Amino acid sequence: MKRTGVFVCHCGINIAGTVDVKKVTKDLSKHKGVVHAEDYVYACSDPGQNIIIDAIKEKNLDSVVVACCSPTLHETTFRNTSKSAGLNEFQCEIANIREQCSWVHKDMEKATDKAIKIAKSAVQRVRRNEPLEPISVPVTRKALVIGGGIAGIQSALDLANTGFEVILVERAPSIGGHMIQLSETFPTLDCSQCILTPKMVEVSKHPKIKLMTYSEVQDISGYVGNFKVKILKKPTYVDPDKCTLCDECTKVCPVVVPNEFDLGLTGRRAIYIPFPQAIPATFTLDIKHCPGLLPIACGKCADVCEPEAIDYDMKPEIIEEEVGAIIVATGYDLYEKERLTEYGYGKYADVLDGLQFERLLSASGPTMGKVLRPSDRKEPKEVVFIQCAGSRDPELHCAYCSKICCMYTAKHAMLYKHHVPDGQAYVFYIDIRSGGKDYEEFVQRAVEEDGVLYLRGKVSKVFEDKGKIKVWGVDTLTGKDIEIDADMVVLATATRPSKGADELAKKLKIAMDRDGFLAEAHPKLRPVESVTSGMFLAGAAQAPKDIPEAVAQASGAAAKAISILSQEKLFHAPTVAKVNVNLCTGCGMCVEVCPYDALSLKDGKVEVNEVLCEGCGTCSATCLRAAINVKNLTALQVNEMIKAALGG
Amino acid sequence: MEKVLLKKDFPQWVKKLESYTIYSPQKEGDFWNYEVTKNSEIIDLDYLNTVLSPKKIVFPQREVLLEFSTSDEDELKVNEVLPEETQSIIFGVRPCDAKALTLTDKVFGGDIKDPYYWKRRNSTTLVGLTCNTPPSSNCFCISVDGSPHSKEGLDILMTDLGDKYYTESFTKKGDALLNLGKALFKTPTAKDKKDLEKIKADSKKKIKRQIKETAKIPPKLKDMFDSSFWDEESLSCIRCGICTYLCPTCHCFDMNDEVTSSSPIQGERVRTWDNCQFPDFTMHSSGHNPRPDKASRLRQRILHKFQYFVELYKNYQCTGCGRCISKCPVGIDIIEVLEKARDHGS
Amino acid sequence: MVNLEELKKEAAQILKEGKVKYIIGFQRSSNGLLPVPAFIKKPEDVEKLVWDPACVHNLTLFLQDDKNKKTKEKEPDERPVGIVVKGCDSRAINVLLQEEFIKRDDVYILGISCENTGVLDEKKLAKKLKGKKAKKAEFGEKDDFVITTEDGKIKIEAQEVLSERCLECKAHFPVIYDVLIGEKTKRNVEDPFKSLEKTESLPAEERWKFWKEQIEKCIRCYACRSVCPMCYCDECVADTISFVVTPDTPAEEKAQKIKWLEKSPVSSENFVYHFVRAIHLSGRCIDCGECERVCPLDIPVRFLNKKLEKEAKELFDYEAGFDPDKPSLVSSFKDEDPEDFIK
Amino acid sequence: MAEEFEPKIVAFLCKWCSSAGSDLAGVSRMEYPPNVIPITVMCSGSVSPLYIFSAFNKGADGVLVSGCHPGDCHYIKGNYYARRRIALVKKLLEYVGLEPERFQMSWVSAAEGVKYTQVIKDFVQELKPLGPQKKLRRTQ
Repeated sequence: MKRTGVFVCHCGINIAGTVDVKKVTKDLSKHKGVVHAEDYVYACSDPGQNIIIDAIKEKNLDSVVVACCSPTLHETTFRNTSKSAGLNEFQCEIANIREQCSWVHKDMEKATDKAIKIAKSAVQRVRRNEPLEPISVPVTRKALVIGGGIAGIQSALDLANTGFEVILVERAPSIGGHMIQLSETFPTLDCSQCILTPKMVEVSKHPKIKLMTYSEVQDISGYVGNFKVKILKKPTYVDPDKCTLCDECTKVCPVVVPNEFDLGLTGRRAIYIPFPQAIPATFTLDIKHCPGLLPIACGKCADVCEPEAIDYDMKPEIIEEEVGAIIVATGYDLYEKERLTEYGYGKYADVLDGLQFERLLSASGPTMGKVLRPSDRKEPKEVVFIQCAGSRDPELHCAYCSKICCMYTAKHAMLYKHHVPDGQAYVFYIDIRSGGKDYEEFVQRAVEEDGVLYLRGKVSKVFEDKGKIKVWGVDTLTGKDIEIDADMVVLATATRPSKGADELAKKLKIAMDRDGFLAEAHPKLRPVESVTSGMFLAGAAQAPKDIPEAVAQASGAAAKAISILSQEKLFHAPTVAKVNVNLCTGCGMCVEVCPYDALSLKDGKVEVNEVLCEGCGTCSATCLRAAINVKNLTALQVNEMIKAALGG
Repeated sequence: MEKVLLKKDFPQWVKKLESYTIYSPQKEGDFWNYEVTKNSEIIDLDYLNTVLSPKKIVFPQREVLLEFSTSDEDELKVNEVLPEETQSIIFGVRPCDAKALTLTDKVFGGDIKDPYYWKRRNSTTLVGLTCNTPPSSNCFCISVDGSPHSKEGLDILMTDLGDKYYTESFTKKGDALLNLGKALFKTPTAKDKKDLEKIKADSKKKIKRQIKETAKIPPKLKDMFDSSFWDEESLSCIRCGICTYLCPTCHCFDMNDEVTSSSPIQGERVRTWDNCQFPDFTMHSSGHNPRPDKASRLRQRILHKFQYFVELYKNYQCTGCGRCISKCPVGIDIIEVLEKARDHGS
Repeated sequence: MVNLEELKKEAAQILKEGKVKYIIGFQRSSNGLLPVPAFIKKPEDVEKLVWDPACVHNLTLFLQDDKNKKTKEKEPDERPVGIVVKGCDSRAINVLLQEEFIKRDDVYILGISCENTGVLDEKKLAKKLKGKKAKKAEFGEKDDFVITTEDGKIKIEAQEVLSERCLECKAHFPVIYDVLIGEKTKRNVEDPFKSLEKTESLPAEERWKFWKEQIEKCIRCYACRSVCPMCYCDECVADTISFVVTPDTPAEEKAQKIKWLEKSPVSSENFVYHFVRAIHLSGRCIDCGECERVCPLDIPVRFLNKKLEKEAKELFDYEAGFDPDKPSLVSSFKDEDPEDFIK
Repeated sequence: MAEEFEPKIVAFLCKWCSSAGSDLAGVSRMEYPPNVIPITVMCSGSVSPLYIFSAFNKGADGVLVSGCHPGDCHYIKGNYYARRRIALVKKLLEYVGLEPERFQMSWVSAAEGVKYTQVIKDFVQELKPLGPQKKLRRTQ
């Protein structure tokens, strides 16, 4: 029988106000195996902790229950307290009698009774706890960054500049992400390409960065400190070392397809370079649109390629790498056209999304920086900007706020006015969210200096009429109906997790939130960590965010990754699954359910890879013979806890 | 005391026994079992053998031996729970099952008497019924020193003579029952006696199954402990507990503390039937199991009944009711096993 | 029509060739209608093999004994065991393969098709014969059974005495086999869960009354578990009539044994036992009906398994024993699994 | 007047969502009836059917299993296995005639203190008219 000490915290009146802590202490002191029970006003205070330490030493306690606040708060505190008194830290358990009891009940008698049951249940559990030592694992000192947008670039550079090797994987032919498509950036209006391309070049030249464009992560196994990654390198059919960027190939290529970089506002050939500053600077043959790789099918590009850079026999390659940490920076995509038909998006050529408008504004864009309507290349004189197109609309679209749209719409309207000073910009908005350094001032500038007309309200109808796009709406501040004969409509379309992020999340075994963004481990305290240790999140993959936020999170993620890579060894929670080999029949059902591939069959019995195991216990509920249990929360312990919870 | 009771008067007699708790064979779906009789009219003595023998009434599958609890001052209180002494009658006891109780009597009697068993046993009156025709196709009482009209263990034996029961009482307990229905009982005529003799004689002839030369078996078994015979015979055994739980003579039990509350401690010490066919029956805490497989457990069942018990009590611990044969899921037939053992190696 | 001679020939052949260690089949019992398991080692003994409508047993149960024996032996005979299986039994083999309890090479499957009938229900037959004792049952010419009684032979329509599960059978011929005897006949099962209707349609309180009466009868002889080919656990979690303890088992592990239920055969404890058995057989039970047949107290335990079989089919489109390569019911899920019961 | 029946409920809460959600209810000082004793497990996927049978056997009037919303599981997919397993357990218990209200499952995220409060309130309300659960509890 164990010698358990129970410490009941008053938490001032937070607990003692509704729970009779004296009674809890008295009742627990009579519980089998409890040799010491004491209450104290603030157990987490220094004197409170000293009481625990003294009792452990004096009464020779081998296990401790602290009945106090939620274990998410002080479990570590009290485990360390126990440890400092010579106890194994896993011999300390918390009974949550504050959040789950005193704070939610008023009836003192009933709350006290409940607190007793909660505390007894913790005593029953700790009685069967075994002393555990954290599990240590060596670290592969290399990182993988998935996604070559600004966030991925920043993370990769931070890691590389600290001295760690980085593999940067990007599925498109060039890095740069969406930022490279932008014209100017708020609130400073500096040229997006001008500030991004130096970083892109740095990536391409960095000796510690292995850049893999046109590549995708195919499979991941392993665990924090020791991941094994399989990367699929898709063939570009162009040898970048030989390609001289002479551009002869595109002249003969017979195929024209919409240019992704300009969001379909221009076309490109099947062989192409995404944009002039692309990194790596090389052409890519888009096999999906190429008439065929056989010279009989077409072969024109190879015919004209003097350096013979084009190689139709290039094959997809699978490259295996080992890394210690992973940063996921898969970014965002705009809400699909098909899902936002009410604004004529995808139907009328002059209804554009934000990124298309960025291209129109860009000096390197399809109109060479002139704002012209795609339909007739005339300068639009009346432009309506509609905010929250698809955002903040839980009934029909996305419930969340896409966050960046208020600011970029102000920027769009402002830049439009700079290009077309005699034009009129209208902005329909629900409200303006301009939290951020110099952001509010920026919006004010758009209104005051550039005369952008902000209309608070929703647009009810958008339709084409005699070459104009009619926009009907209501100004909710004046209550007046508004009808605008616009030349162009720009939608601040909702941002969505980038396509394929869900599949990647499944491969990485990291969780997603209900909107499909990657889930952080804790919304406040662990915002750059994923739920899987060793994997970190950066940029808009986690939630919509603007460039400075993405960069900040990217550096944060890099710092987190560095904190792993700089270790000699890593420690892992030892509350992992344990197999009773006598009972195991090797049916493999637990192997199938394990979310972490931590279980495997060997000689007809299951083995636990303790480093991979996160201790979720799904195996134990699946096992028909109770042959597998999570240490310190075994079925036996739960059984005892149920008994205690029911007063038995 | 020997009397005759008209069948039509039988319910009236039962009515006069109201002060007793009365058990009788009752039909539950497709089978019969002894249950408390709620209505004297419905006692039907035209029944096939019950699934469980009346053993379950004097030696229930579960009984509380004592209660325990701790007080606030951590004092342990123990309270013996003896069965209530309710006078009861079991109607329709087959002679084999009655004989079986005389065997369990030996086990629970001896130097130390089991108070729980005897409280029930002494307050129970057994009213038997001659098996005019065998109640089971696997009856073999004759082969184990029994008979379909044996009075062993019975207080009263009734024999169906068509429209009346020939009623013989052998004990004071039996006489008491007859006296309660005094007016209903008549003195048997010479014809009644003659009919009785004929029916009893015929009843023996109707037993179709038998073990030949049973007496040769116990000495033979003595040398068969290490024989591979048991491996062969137990090949199809599935390790269930039917044969022993249904056996009227098996009497092994287990004791467990059933704790209903651990703080403060509260609970009961409970005795339940146990079963030598279950692997944990002989499992040592060390992990060693002297009877590790089904062969050794089948051997135990046979040796206990036909060697050890015979050596101890000069009786077979089997009364030929045939339950284990009829209900074995894989047709293991104790008659066959015994005969094979008898002829083994000769 | 199943030709028994074909079975005997095949059996003799594989024994002669030494392809199998021994053959588990059916043989006539010295007493009673039901044939009993036969373990045939010599080719000349194949004459003992029988096949008739009373071959109710699911012999795959005995693969447990074979496996246990093999694990104990130093140099076990690794040859397969020949085993005679019906359609339902063959699905048990698939589940055992799925759970890696056996390997495909461990068995040489002598599959027999039930064709248009199946096996009989002894109780139904007894009622039909009104007390006459049946000695032997044979397949008749036309979907009927020929029953030999004390008074001679009677023909009975198979449908009248077929066991309930055969009337609801989804695999009346083996789904996995090395040799198939008989034909893969076509047959329509209107409602594979018809027998459940009676209990399912009861109002909740009536249903409770029904089940309480049934489960209360249980004497915990564990015949239902013992006869089940899927209950191959060395130690059952539901209770500990068998402990898997070896001389090397540490004291700590012995102390970890959980008493989920008491040995007392009372309603509450019996329910835990039967619940655990039912839930652990969900997605694994192949409805051979043996548990119900062997119950000495006639508890309709099969219904509990059948109910979950039905739910598995209806909620998750899962059927046990058809595909050994699929993950089992509870070790898999679909994104669209129903959750209307969740708040 | 007889004292009102107070059902005893055991709630298996997953650590990351439902237990955190109940913590949030606490932090927000939401009030709900004290009939539930929470047992925090790592994941709803770790709740064995035995826990549920055992809780009823030991006298629970109601049992709740609560986990993360689909797609939201800290362990990626534990709650999907739970969903399937619990569905089967629920069907079985109802089949033998246990009142469906007695065994419930809910998805409560770490942000859903309000929902947790409501789940408990509703549960207690639904159990009160049923009275004590005697069907499966150990007879004493």
